Order: sequence, then C-alpha cells, then structure tokens
Amino acid sequence: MKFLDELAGTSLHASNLIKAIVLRIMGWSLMIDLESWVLTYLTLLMIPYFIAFLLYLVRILKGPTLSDRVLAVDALGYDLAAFMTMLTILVRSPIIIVCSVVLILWIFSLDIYVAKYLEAKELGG
Amino acid sequence: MMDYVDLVFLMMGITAVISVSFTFLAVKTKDLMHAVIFSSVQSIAYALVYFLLMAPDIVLVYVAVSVGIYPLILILVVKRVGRFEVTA
Amino acid sequence: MASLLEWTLVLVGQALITVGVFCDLVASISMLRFPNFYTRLHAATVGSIGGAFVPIVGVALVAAGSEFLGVYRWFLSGASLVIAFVELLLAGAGSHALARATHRSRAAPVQPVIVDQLEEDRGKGEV
Amino acid sequence: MDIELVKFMFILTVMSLYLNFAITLYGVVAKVNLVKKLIALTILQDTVNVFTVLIGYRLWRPGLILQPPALTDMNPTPEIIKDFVERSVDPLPQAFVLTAIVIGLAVTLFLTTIVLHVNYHFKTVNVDEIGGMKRRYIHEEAV
Amino acid sequence: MKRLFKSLIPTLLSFLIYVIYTGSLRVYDIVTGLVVAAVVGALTSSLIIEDWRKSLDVRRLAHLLKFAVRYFLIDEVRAHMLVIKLGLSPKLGLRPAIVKMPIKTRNDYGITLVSLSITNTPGTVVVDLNKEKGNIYVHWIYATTTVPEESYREVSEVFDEYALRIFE
Amino acid sequence: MNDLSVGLTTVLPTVVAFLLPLLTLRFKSRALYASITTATTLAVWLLTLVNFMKVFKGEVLTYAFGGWPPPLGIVYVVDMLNGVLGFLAATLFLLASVYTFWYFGRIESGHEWLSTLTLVLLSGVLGCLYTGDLFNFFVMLEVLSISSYALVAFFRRRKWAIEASMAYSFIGALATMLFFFGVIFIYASFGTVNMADLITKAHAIPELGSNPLERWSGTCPGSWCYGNVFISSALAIAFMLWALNFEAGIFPNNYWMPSAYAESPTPASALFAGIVDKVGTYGVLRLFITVFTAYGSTLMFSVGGFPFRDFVLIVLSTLGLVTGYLGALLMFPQRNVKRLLTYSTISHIGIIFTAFSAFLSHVSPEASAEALAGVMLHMVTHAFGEFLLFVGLGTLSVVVGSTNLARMSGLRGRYPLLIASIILGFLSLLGVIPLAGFFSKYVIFTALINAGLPVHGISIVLISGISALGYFKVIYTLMVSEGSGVTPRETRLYIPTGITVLLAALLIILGVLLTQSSFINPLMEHSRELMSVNGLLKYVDAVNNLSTLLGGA
Amino acid sequence: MLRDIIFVTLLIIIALALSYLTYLGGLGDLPPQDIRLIARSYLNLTYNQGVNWLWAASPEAVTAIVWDYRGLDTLFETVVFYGAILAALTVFRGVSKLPDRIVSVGLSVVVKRTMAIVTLAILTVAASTALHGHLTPGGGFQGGAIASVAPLLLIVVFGKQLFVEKKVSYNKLLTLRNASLGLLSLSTVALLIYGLATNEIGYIFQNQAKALSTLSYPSHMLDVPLGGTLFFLNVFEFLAVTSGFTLVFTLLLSSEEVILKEFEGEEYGY
Repeated sequence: MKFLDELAGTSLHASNLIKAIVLRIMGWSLMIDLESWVLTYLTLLMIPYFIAFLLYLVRILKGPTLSDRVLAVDALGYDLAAFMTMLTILVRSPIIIVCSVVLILWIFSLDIYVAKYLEAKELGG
Repeated sequence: MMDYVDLVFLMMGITAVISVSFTFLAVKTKDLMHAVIFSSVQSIAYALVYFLLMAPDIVLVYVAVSVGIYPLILILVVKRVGRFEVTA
Repeated sequence: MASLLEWTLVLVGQALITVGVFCDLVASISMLRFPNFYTRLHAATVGSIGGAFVPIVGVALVAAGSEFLGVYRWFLSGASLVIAFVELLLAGAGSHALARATHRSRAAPVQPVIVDQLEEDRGKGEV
Repeated sequence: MDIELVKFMFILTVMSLYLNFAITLYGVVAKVNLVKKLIALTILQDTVNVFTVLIGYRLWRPGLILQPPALTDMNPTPEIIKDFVERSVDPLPQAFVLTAIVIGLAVTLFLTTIVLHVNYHFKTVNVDEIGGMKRRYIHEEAV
Repeated sequence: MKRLFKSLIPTLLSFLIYVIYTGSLRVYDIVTGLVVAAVVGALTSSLIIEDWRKSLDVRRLAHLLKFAVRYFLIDEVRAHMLVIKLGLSPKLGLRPAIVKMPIKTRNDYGITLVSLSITNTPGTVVVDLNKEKGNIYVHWIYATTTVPEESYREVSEVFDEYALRIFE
Repeated sequence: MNDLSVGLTTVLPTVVAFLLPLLTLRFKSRALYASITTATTLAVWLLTLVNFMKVFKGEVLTYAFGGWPPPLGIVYVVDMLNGVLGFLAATLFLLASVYTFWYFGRIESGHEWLSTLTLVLLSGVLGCLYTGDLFNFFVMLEVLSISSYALVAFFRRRKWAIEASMAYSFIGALATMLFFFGVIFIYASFGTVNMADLITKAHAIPELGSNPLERWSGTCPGSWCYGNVFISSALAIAFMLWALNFEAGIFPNNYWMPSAYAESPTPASALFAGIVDKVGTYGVLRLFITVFTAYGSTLMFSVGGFPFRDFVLIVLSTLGLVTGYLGALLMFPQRNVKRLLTYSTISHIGIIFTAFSAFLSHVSPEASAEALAGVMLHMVTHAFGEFLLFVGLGTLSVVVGSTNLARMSGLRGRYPLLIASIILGFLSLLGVIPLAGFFSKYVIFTALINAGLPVHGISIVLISGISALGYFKVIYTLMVSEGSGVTPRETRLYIPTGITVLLAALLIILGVLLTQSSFINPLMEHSRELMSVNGLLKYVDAVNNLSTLLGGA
Repeated sequence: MLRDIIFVTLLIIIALALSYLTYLGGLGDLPPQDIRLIARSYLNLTYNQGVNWLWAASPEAVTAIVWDYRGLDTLFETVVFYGAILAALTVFRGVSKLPDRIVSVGLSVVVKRTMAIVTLAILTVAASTALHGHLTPGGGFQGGAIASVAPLLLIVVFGKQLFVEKKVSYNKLLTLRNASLGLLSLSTVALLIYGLATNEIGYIFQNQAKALSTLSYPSHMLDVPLGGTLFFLNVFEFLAVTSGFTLVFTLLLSSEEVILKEFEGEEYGY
C-alpha cells in the first residue's frame, strides 16, 4: 500500500515510474534474505522429487522386460543427477557438484551396454 | 517447518532401505541380466548415500566403477555364459 | 546484499527448477501408466529433458546468483552447464540406441500400435 | 531439527547395511552360479565401504553446516582452519574406502577373467557341476 | 598443416569445456587447460572432424545457434505440453505408431542432428534409420497421420532443413 | 632409528615390477628376465639380512614413510618375529628366482609374467610381514593374494588350474573383505589403525603410560574410547582371524589349498608352501602376542568367568589339531606328488596352530616363550623342507612329464644327489634326529608338555607318526621301486640339484647348530622377550621415539 | 534346499548379533557426535602453513591422505590394480598377439557421432578432475576412472576395429602404462635419491620438508597450491589407470572365436 502511495505522490512520468519500481524491488531484496529464500524453496522441492524417484523404482520393480527396466534406471539416473545439483546448493558445498557429472557420464553407458547386448553377437563387435 | 538436515537423514534412511530390497532381488532373480540391472540400481542408491555422507571423492570413483565398469564386465560374462541361471 | 541481477538470476532459475520438478513427476507417473516400452520411451524423454536438463540449467542460474555459496559457485555453475550440454547429447543417443536394439531383437512387444512401418520394411529386407 | 528422527534414520541405515551384508554373504557362499557369486561379492564390497564412510560421519548441529574434507580457501588463516576442522567430516575412512574400492575393482576384474575361463573350459558356471567333475577327476587320479 | 586445422575446432571446444567446468580463470587453469585441450583435440580430431573446411565455416555455426534457440523455445515446449497432457489425461488417448519418414540430409552429422532433435522432443523417438535411402523410422506417440511424406512435414521437416543448412 | 633397509624392501621389487614389462617389449631373452628377478631378490635379500642382523642384536627397527610421525603416516616395524620371517622369505625368493634360470626353459610362454608376478608376490609378502599398520596389512594381503591367484592360474590351458584359481580367488576375495571389515571396527572404536598406537590403547599397563602417539590420536580411558572397545575388539578379531585362517589354510578353509598348490608352476608352489601360508600364521601370532596380549588387553574381558582371548585361542588350537590330523590322514592316498606335499603343508600348519594353545593366559610365561621359539623354528625348518621338496619333486615332475608318483620311480641312479637331498628333506619334515625338523617339533612338544597340555603335545607326535606313512611311500618309490620305463627328458639338472643340496645342507647345519646351547639360548632369550611386557614396551617405544623425533617442535 | 535354510538361519543370526553388538556400543554413538582425534589432526595439518614441517600443501584432505600421509597404501593399491591387469594379461597371453578378425558393425550412426563428441567432453572433464585433484575432490584414480569410460564406450559403440584403425596397439598401451607407473614410483623416491646423493636426509614418499629434512617438492605452482608430489602422482596415476583399463578391456572384449582358438590343446609344464 505504501508503495502505491509513493507512486501516487510522484508525477506519472515513465522514467520516474521505472525508477520507482527498480528502487522498490531493490528495497524488497534488502528485506528478504536471499539465502534463506533459496534454501527454503529448494527444501520444499526435494519432496516431489523424491516421490518421483519412488515411482520410477516401482517401474523398475515391475519390469516386465529388460528394456523397460533399463529405461527406468536411465530416467532415474538423469533425474538423480539433477537432484544432486540441487542438493549441492542445499548443503552449501559447491565442490561436490562433480558427483553428478560422473553420474551423467556413466548412466548412459548402461543403455549402450544393454543395447549392444541385445543387438550384437559380440560385445566388442 | 522441516529442516533440511532432517531431510538429508530421511533420504539416507529411505535409500538404504531401498538398497536392501534391490540387493535381495539381485541375489534372488534367476535372470542374470535383470540381476545386473538390479545391482546397478543398488549401486546408484549407494552413490546417493555417499553423496549425502559428504564423500565426493568416493562418488567419483564409485559411480565410475560400479555403475560403469561392473555392468560392462557382468554383461560381458552373461553374454558368454548364457542369460538364465540354470539350477541343477 | 543481494543485488537486482542476483535476484533475477535466482528467480528465473527457480522457475526453471519448478518446471523441472513438475516434468519429473509427470514423467514418473506416465512411466507407470503408459502401456508398453515404446510409449514409455516418451515418458523417459520428458524425464530426461524436462526433468533433468531444465532444472540443471536452473541450478546453474541459481548458483550464479547465490553469493553465499562462496567463490566456488562459479565452479558449480560452470559444471552444471557442462552437465546440461552432455546430458542433452547422451539422453537422446541412449534412448535411440535402446529403442533400436529392442526393436531389432524383439525384446519388448510393440503392441499397441496403429502401424509398424519398420517391421514391414524389415520384412521386405529394406532395413 | 528433530534429533529422534535423525537417530532413527541413521540407525536404520546401519541396520540396512547389516542386512545387505548378510544377504550378500549368503549370495557369495550359497549361490551355485558363479556370475551370481560375482554380483553378490561386488555388493558385499560396496556395503563394507559404505559402512566405513558411515563411521566417519558426524551429527549436524544447528548452525553447523557440514562440508566435505576439502578446504576452499587457498590462503587460510588459523580461524578458517579451526572452522574447517569443526565442520568437516572424517577424511580417513574416505581415504580407506578409496583404496578399498580400487582393490575391489581389481579383484573383480581378475574374477571376471577367471569366470570366463571356467566357462571356456567347463562349458558351465555352476559350481556344483564343476565340483562333481572335480571329485571324479581326483578319484581317477588317486586310483 | 591439415592436421592442425583439423584439430582446431576440437581443441577450442575442449578448452571451452575445461574452462567452464573449472569455473575459474587462474593462471594454472588456463595453462593446464591449453595443454589438455591441445592433447585432447589432437587425439579426438580424427574421430570428430570429417571435413575441416566445413568445421571452420562461421555461417554454419550461426545457423546452429539459431537452430538451438528455436529448438528450445518452440519445439521442446510444444512437445512437452503434448506429452504431459497425454500422461495426465484420465483416459490415455494414445495413438502410437512407427512411421517411416524420408529425410533429405545424407551427411552423418546431419542425420545425427535430426535424429537427436526428434528423439529429444518428447512424443517422437527415432527407432531405426537407413542411411543410404535416407529413411528414419520414428515411434510417434500421437500419430496424426501414417503417410510418410505427411508425417515428415509434421515432425522432421524443420530439423531437416536446419541440418541441411548446417552440415551440407 | 629410521632404517632405510626396512623401507626399501617392498618398494624396490615394486619399482622393478613396474619397469620389467617395458623391457619385454624390446628384449625377448628369458635369461634377462631371470637375471633381473634374481638381481632384485638378491638386493632385497641383502637388505633383509641387514635387518635380521640388527634385530638379532636386540634392536627394533622402524621406518616411517614420507617422514610422517607414526599414527599419521605408515610405519614399518621389524622386531625378532618378523625379522626372521622376512629374512626367510627373501632367502626363499632368492632361491626361487635362481631356480627360474632352469625352469624358464621348460615352459612355453609367459616368462615375463611369471617374473613380474613373482616380484609382486615378494613385495606383498614382505609388506605383510614388516608393516606396523593394520590397514596397510590389508592392502599388502591383497597384493599377495592377487599375485597368488594369477600364479595359480598360470597354466591357463589346463582346466584344473583354472578351477583351482577360481576356488581360491572367490573365497579369498571374501576373506580379505572381511579382514577390512574387522579393521573398520578397530578404527571405529579405537580411532587408530596403527599397531603400536592400538597396543597402548588396548592395554591397561601402567608402564605404557602416556606416549607421543596420543598427541595425534588421543587417549583411551577405560572401556569406552569412541565406542565400546571390548565389543569391537572381539568383533574385529573374529573377522580378521577368519581371513588370516583362510590365508594359512586352517581346517574349514583348507579345501582350496591342494588344488591351488598342485596346479601352480613349481617355483610358485614352492613359495606358497614355503612362505605365503606362513603370512597368515604370522598375522595370527602378531595379533595375539603383540596387539592383544594376555597382559590386561581389551580382549581379556571374561565371558562366563573365562577370558575371551583364551576362548579364541582354544578354538584356534583345536582347529589346528583337526587340520593336522586331516592333512596327515589325507596325505597317504595321494598319487600326485604336489598334492601330497600340500597335505603335508596343511598338517604342519596344523601343528603350528596347535602350539598356540600354549599362549593361554594361565600358562607360565616360560612355557609360552618356549612354544613361541618352537613355532618360529618350525616355521623356518618347515619352510626350508617344504621348499626343497617342492623344488626337487617339481623338477622330477618336469623331467618325467607327470606329477604322478609312480612315474618317478627308478630315477635314483640318474639323479643321485637330487634324490638324496629330497629324502633328507622328507626326513627333516618327519622329524628325524640329526635334522632341523626334529628340534623344532621337539621344542614345541616340550613346551606343550610344560604348559600342561599333554593332549596337544602327544597329538604332535601322533600327527608326525601318521604323516610318516605318506612320506615313506614317496621315499620307498624313489629309493626302492624299479623304473617304470620312463626315459627322462634331461640329463643335467645343475641348478635344481644345487638348490636342493644347498637346502639339505642347511637343514643338517641348522640341526647341528640347534644342539648347541650357544645357538638355542639367544633364540629362547628373544622369544622370552617377545612374550613379555618388555617386548611389548620395546615395540611401542621404538614407534614412540620415532614419533617424537619426527613430530618436531 | 536344506543348505539354503541352514545358511539363511546362520546369516540371520550374524545380522542380529552384529546389530545387537552395535546396539551395545561397538561403534560408539550413532550418529557419531564428533570425528575422531586423528581425523582432526589430519584436517588441521593438511594445509596449515603455520606447521610447515608437518603439512601436505594440499587443501584437499582426502587426496593428501591418499597420496601423502598414507601414500604407501595407495602405491600398493596401484600395485593391486596393476597385478589384476597383469593377471588378466597372464591368463589371456597369446590372445593379444592373434589378429582379431571380428567384423565391426557397431551401433547406429547416431550413437557413433554422439559418442565422438562426448569422448572429447569426457576426456576433458577427466583431465580436469585429475589436474585439480589437489584442490577439489578428484585425483588420479578418479580422473582415470572417468577417462576410461571413453575407450570402453568407443570399443562398444564402434567395435574393436576402431582401435586397430587408429593404431592403438597393445605395445603402445603397455608402454604408456608402465612408463607412467615407472615415473610414478620414481617421483615417490626422487627426494630419497637426491638426499642420498647430496648426503642429506630424505624419505621414501617424501613430499614437503620435514622436521629432520629440508628437502621439499615445490608447494606452489603459478598461483595455486600444488601439493608437491600430489600433482605428479595424480597425473601419472591418471595415465596409468586410463591405459590399464583400455588394455584390459581390449583383451576382455576380444571375440570369443579368437580366445577359443588360443585355448586349444593342453599346456605342458609343472
């Protein structure tokens, strides 16, 4: 409300308006702590992510074929890598991001191995 | 309000329980290819536990070894040995 | 104190992460609901692009804007971008390889399907 | 933070690892298929390793953010080092596990070659069948 | 000389990845990055580059960038909406089909770009392809048509045109 | 203080093993590989000789790697127990690599791999013996195991060799993993893996008092260190003993030994029987006489009024008895000489484990010391005897083209020296009077009688008596039986004969020396010290001094 | 079946016993309230310039422990890995010399092209992991394990023929692996040899100057801490692990036909 009052007080010139809005947003940003905002938001987002993992696990358990399982492991792995990047911010240790790099690089290999197993006579062929 | 410390421990516990079920399946399944897949899911669960335990050095090796190399050598063996476990 | 630019980065990043979480949930639900392997491939694509690529880019933005993470936040941000790039290439290639191998070895039923022109062409010896 | 929940979850983790240990020990000892034994052995190694790292963990306290055992400051003052020591997890089990994982990998690589060779020679990987053949062979040798 | 030109793009790409991944610009990082990039570029150049003249063409790069922007903002969003709608609708109204599509590009990288673009958009996955005849077989979750030419226009024409511009 | 001769023993063969395959790309000469191996083992032998001389004078040698004060870094500690065994190991490896000069001509391929694997095995064995750090012991045990698995599978076209390696390696991998599990319990509860540090934390002896190691790893008051030390030491000892018993080949875990030893190449099987199975025995000895002693260690907590350590020792010695009888009984029906020799090894390891019953807490220190002396002596004499027999009979197997005993008859006229030394070796293992084998068994026997354990003492005599049947079968075949019509492929066996004759002479000389009190008394003195609190203090003090020295201001 | 039941009951007893003993306090508090004192010592010393006769000059404590404080463990861990590859070479000897007449088809062209680009990314990331091992999590083995994904996947995706075409031969790989292992062991004993030559005190595995020894590797390079030997050991380990993996997997993935041919006949020797 106070914000609108301020706006009404000034002449409605475009540059003034923008200036006022920018100043106002900067004022908000001074009021809310960015750290707690980011962390709270991410903490809340962890839960649906974990539910999604459990659903993927159900698909892995149900199968029925090899390809279904590999596909579910694959999707699980990619999402876990994304999850890990978020967790990295959450625990405030940026250097543990390297874990999700390797996860991304290696999860794909399972696809390739199984594809080769199904398709070719020899794994090295 | 849930603290994220609780969340970390909660995830650790749930992941460990999940890993038990996948270990059981990996040991029990007759189809060896499916056992390989189950064991690699179990490895991913352990990788998450390592991550939550703040051991990035280990995750780097562990993921490479047990998600990347173990499936290759196991699939290689299964390819040559035959896919189904035959019980005498 | 956080500047306007940082707030913008964080908010955009969080929006992307939210989209990612939504895509991820949808992907996991579709993964359960879809009838066979080939249709589940599409759910997996939603999971790996919408559910992983988008939030990783979001994390890169959030990290770039979060000063409280220290000097190494640029490492986080940069590594996230590399992950996103690699993931974009690998997810597609992996799905394609798996689909091709499954179709060739008939490891999973193709039904339900309206038409399977690949099977027809393979019968004619064209593939 | 809820200390009861945290303790329960941690002990649940330890118990799950013991259960994994028992299941895989069963797999290594009692399963007749060599590939199954191999899978169980790799999981056993991993279980022991996770257990090791778990030993080096510490309880989070309010206001204390844990960090991996890597200093992020290149010119640390004594205060920074003190803070680092208060916040970091135990690096020694991690170093042990790093060694143990590589050793486990090496052993598994060797076991793979051996299983492949067993398959070339005996055309089976069932230890019961191989044991039967061996008993016959030893009997022939001794007579 | 030819090898140098050939390994130029891989080296640059490698250096870029190294710097982004390291996330800092200390002298140590730049020096090691240059060494690593030179070695990796030399090692992988014969795998990656087929024709170095094409690889050093800036216009192709511009097309690639244009394509990337369009792809993420339009194609991906549209495809995601479709599949999310399908996945969440109470009655699964799927019309799955494996449809043949003739594409114009014959170049390896062109085919790769088209296939990856199709696969990475939810709703369509390339199941198999015939490089000589230029046919790709796409599993389409909601097939509006099964005629090859029409489905080509629906699914892959955009990607194919960009692929022609970038790689041919 | 910081003896380089201790530190170099394991690093030197490792460096050579890294570089040897590079040479194989250029030079295809077998003699070159054999000479490099021999030169390396000779250097290591000289180093261990120096160590042995020093520890015999009563010193405890230490080497801190990287110059780190002990609980932070890894330290090698050599006292009399591992000094003797290290010297023994280097001697046997030297002889084995000399033997390869002859042996390399008799195998088709893989000479370079045999040389390299032998060097890796050497560093594994010496590392296990010399290390003063439990986790390092695990790593070295793996080095030893993996090279042993490879050596067993060396003849890869023979299916029983592959089968033997399979049986060995699967359970071996499990065993070493359990050893690691045990080490983790130690670390979890005591907060250290350094043996000297562990000794001070696990004992409540006032003389140990405060020491410089605690500056780094803290003190342990009472029963609670970082966990309950009684429970964790019991758990750890259970897991670690299983692994060590597997390596030594004690009863429930001895099924892999006959095939593995019989199928591996002759120099490798000689080394296995000579020193590799002693490593497990050494580990058990180290755990029970240095780390968890009877002098108020954490393992002495009582279970139903009975110390837990005694309980474990009784189990071990009972298993040893069973192993001894089993090996002796199964020896007789064997026709394969290598298999027969392996059963002989099993029965002798059983005898050594039987002697562990003399380390019970209520036995007089005098008898315990005597038993320890007997065990050390028996390890040496058995290693020499078994090595001799494996080399001699293995050579004969190569010559006649079979390991079947019946094929080896009628060779006495052709290789008289070789056959004579083989028979001397058998007599020594049996325990015939002028030879060294008799005295070692006699010392163990008297120690067990003095300790008030007549059943165990008499069992040793009985085991020897039963195994005599098997030994005399071989002696009869070699000496008395007429030829089976096999024409041997070779006439001159200079190198194998030289080695066997040298070892036979050593057995006689050692036997003569053991009758001299001037030789036996220092030995008894050393073992008395090892068994006493003094020995413990000496071991800890050596490490403590090193820590003070290197810890700086 | 009876065997199974016996084992299952035995193992349930083991698990219960372990759990009970843990409950009694065999592992201490769960979760532990604090880290052990020796870990505090390590964390305190690893990059503490105030105690420069006991520092490892590396801010990364795990790498410092792995390659400096307990470097001997890691050297012999490398030996175990070397031994495993040696064992594989021993039992596969002869296979590497036979020409592999495998017909390479590989996977589809899309995967091949993608793999070619990803190989570059993988190698770069791996090299960065190894070269920053003393600053951020990572190190020689980690880098090597990441890098070895490239040759493995290349073999699986393109077929073994690729390595023959690119002239990546057995001998070259063996030379690279053993040369880097040789350099690795050389850098561990370099200060000892220097010390012996100049009549000063030097230790095996010495990195920085110690209480009794003034010899030292450089602790900084350019503008970052170097960790003395840690950098060199990481680089050599990286090369050795990558080439070792490539070596053993080219052998393991040889075609069955060739291997079976090598196994014809009985072997003479005792």
